[in-house]
Amino acid sequence: MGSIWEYANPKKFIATTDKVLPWVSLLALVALVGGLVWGFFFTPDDYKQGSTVKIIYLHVPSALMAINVWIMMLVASLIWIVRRHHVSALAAKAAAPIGATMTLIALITGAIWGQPMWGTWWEWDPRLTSFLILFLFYLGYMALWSAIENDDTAADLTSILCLVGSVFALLSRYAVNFWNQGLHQGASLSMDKEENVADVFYYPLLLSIAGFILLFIALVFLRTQTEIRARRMRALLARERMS
Amino acid sequence: MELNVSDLSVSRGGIAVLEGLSFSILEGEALVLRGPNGSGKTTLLRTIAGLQPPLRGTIGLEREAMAYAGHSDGIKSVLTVRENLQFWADVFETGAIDPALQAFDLSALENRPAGGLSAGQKRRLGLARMVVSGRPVWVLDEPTVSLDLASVAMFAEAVRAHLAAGGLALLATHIDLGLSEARMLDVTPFKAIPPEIDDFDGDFL
Amino acid sequence: MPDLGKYAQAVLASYAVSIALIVAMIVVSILRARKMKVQLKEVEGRIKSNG
Amino acid sequence: MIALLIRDLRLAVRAGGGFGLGLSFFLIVVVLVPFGVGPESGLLSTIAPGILWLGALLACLLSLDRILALDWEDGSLDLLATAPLPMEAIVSIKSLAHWITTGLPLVLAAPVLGLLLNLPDAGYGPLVLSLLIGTPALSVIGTFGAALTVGLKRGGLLLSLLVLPLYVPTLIFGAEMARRSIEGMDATPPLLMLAGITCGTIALLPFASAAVLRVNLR
Repeated sequence: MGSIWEYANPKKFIATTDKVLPWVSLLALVALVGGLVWGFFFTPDDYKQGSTVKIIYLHVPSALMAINVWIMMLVASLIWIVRRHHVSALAAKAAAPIGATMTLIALITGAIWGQPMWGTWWEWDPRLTSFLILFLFYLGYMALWSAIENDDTAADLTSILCLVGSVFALLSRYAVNFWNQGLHQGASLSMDKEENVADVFYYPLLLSIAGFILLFIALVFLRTQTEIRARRMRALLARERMS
Repeated sequence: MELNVSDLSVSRGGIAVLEGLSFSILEGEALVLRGPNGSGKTTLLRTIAGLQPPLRGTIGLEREAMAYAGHSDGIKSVLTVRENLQFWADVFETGAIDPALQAFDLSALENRPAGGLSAGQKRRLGLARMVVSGRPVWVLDEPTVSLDLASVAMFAEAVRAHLAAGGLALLATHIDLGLSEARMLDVTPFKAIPPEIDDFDGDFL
Repeated sequence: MPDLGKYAQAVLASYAVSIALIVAMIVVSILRARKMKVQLKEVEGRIKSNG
Repeated sequence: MIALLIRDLRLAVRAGGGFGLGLSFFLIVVVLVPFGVGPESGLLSTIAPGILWLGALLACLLSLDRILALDWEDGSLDLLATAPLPMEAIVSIKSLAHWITTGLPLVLAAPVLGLLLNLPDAGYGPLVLSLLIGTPALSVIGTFGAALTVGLKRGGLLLSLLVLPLYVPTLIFGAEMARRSIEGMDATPPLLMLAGITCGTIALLPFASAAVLRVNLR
């Protein structure tokens, strides 16, 4: 199969992902629909939360993805800085909008879910607020990509921003906890990765998490292909202008 | 002290512009790069001056040996001529600036804010900065643009003095420099051949 | 349809919004992919013909 | 190195706007708050530390793009790049110059403006201290943002979008320190965190800013 760096060649990347994409998308569809339907229709209400517990099948996976997509972008940026593979920089660029949407979903579902308990539509809960900050980082990252014409410079600057941004995102995560600690007791259901729910909720949740992950992989393959083609078109047009 | 460049290729915006360039400049020699606008002269000079990494090939001397002068002279119009020059003298840690001021007869304008200088005077201040930098290799990009004849002659004089003192000069221009004895090098034959369209790898071309 | 009790409105709202965002993301990605494929073919054709 | 600092300070003073810009903006923001929030002094004094910190932060933000943009336009950034100074030093000196021309005056003006918002007496010392420790971090982070957007035409808006999220930890710990001391709580944890952030950014961020500038100079 050769080393993974083989896939850094844009042409080969497109060829391979074209083969894999239909399967991943199908799997994603099955897992996603399966997880949500199972969770929505076939799980009982929580004794304390009532039916709002059904929001868990959207909120937890999207929160999970919001963080992991940024980590993926961080890794892709590091690969770009170290090994200068265009595909990894473009993969990071392709992943950003997906991560931003996931963060948005996590925010909205988190706010709606908390509404009955907190009585307000938005509560400055440390976790929700850190997702809000993460969303701002996504916006900044995407804005920087679109602000720079030259592809190489854009890849360099955005990857450095991603590195610095990650450190500050962690700092903000801690600072927000510190800032709101005294005022408000955390949400009753811990929203972090490890779930402390009964099995009956647990398996549909795993399925929908798998669905979200597969969806992300399919979309990032598709969008990276688009970025590669866009990049190639710009290069061809630049070459045309030069000759 | 000599600068030899071997098989250098430079890129602009990720696309190779010039490739396979090899030349060497001996002590006391000046080399003038000729070529139409956009042929990559500026990119080449910036690469040799160390402002950007070369795509391929080697440059004989380190960045510390180069004094670069681009199109704009980096003159602060609010500061006076003396302050501008003194700043560069302190940065390059070379001695007093008076010899340089005399060499370009700027002593009279010493305390005038640099903003009030004419194009020719500004260019002379830029050249005085090169002298003050004490660097052996002068890398000059279009040095005589917007200069009247007297200033061009004076510029040529300054370059000759620098060469006589054992320095080297690499200039890019497409108008007359008044440096008849300098060697010429036309960059057009070194234009980079655009890579094959189907070769998808590399820079997406 | 399970009995969602008094939180029905909240649960349905969050499902609706999330599914809408996911579908929008997928549709936008697919449209952009198709458009780019076409544009690239057109540019490549033009360059190869008079290249 | 010192020559660059002196030159930048002289430029800021002589070109005007250096000192005055940040200060007047800070004054205006603080004066506007009561118009928006109402003159009721009880309310004002509770939000005073936050408003003062936010005003200082925005005043810093306002003058960020001037740090590198002026040198970029007249070409002296290229010349500095070929000078014996390492790029990291140039960037740090620029942040220091920005802090002296903008950060420091804010720290001095904050107590005076605290009167306008009838900041409780217990708040003055900690507020000044927190600003003194926090504003250098604002300048260093701001220089990183300025380096990112130096080549862009309309970089100003993008600069704030990039820099404001990075300012969140400093703002939280700075304002928290002032607020806790007003409420008589122990203010050392936020103080230590604030100092940690400032030292961390001063030590590490110049490398990122220098790398960004080298990319932009290509």
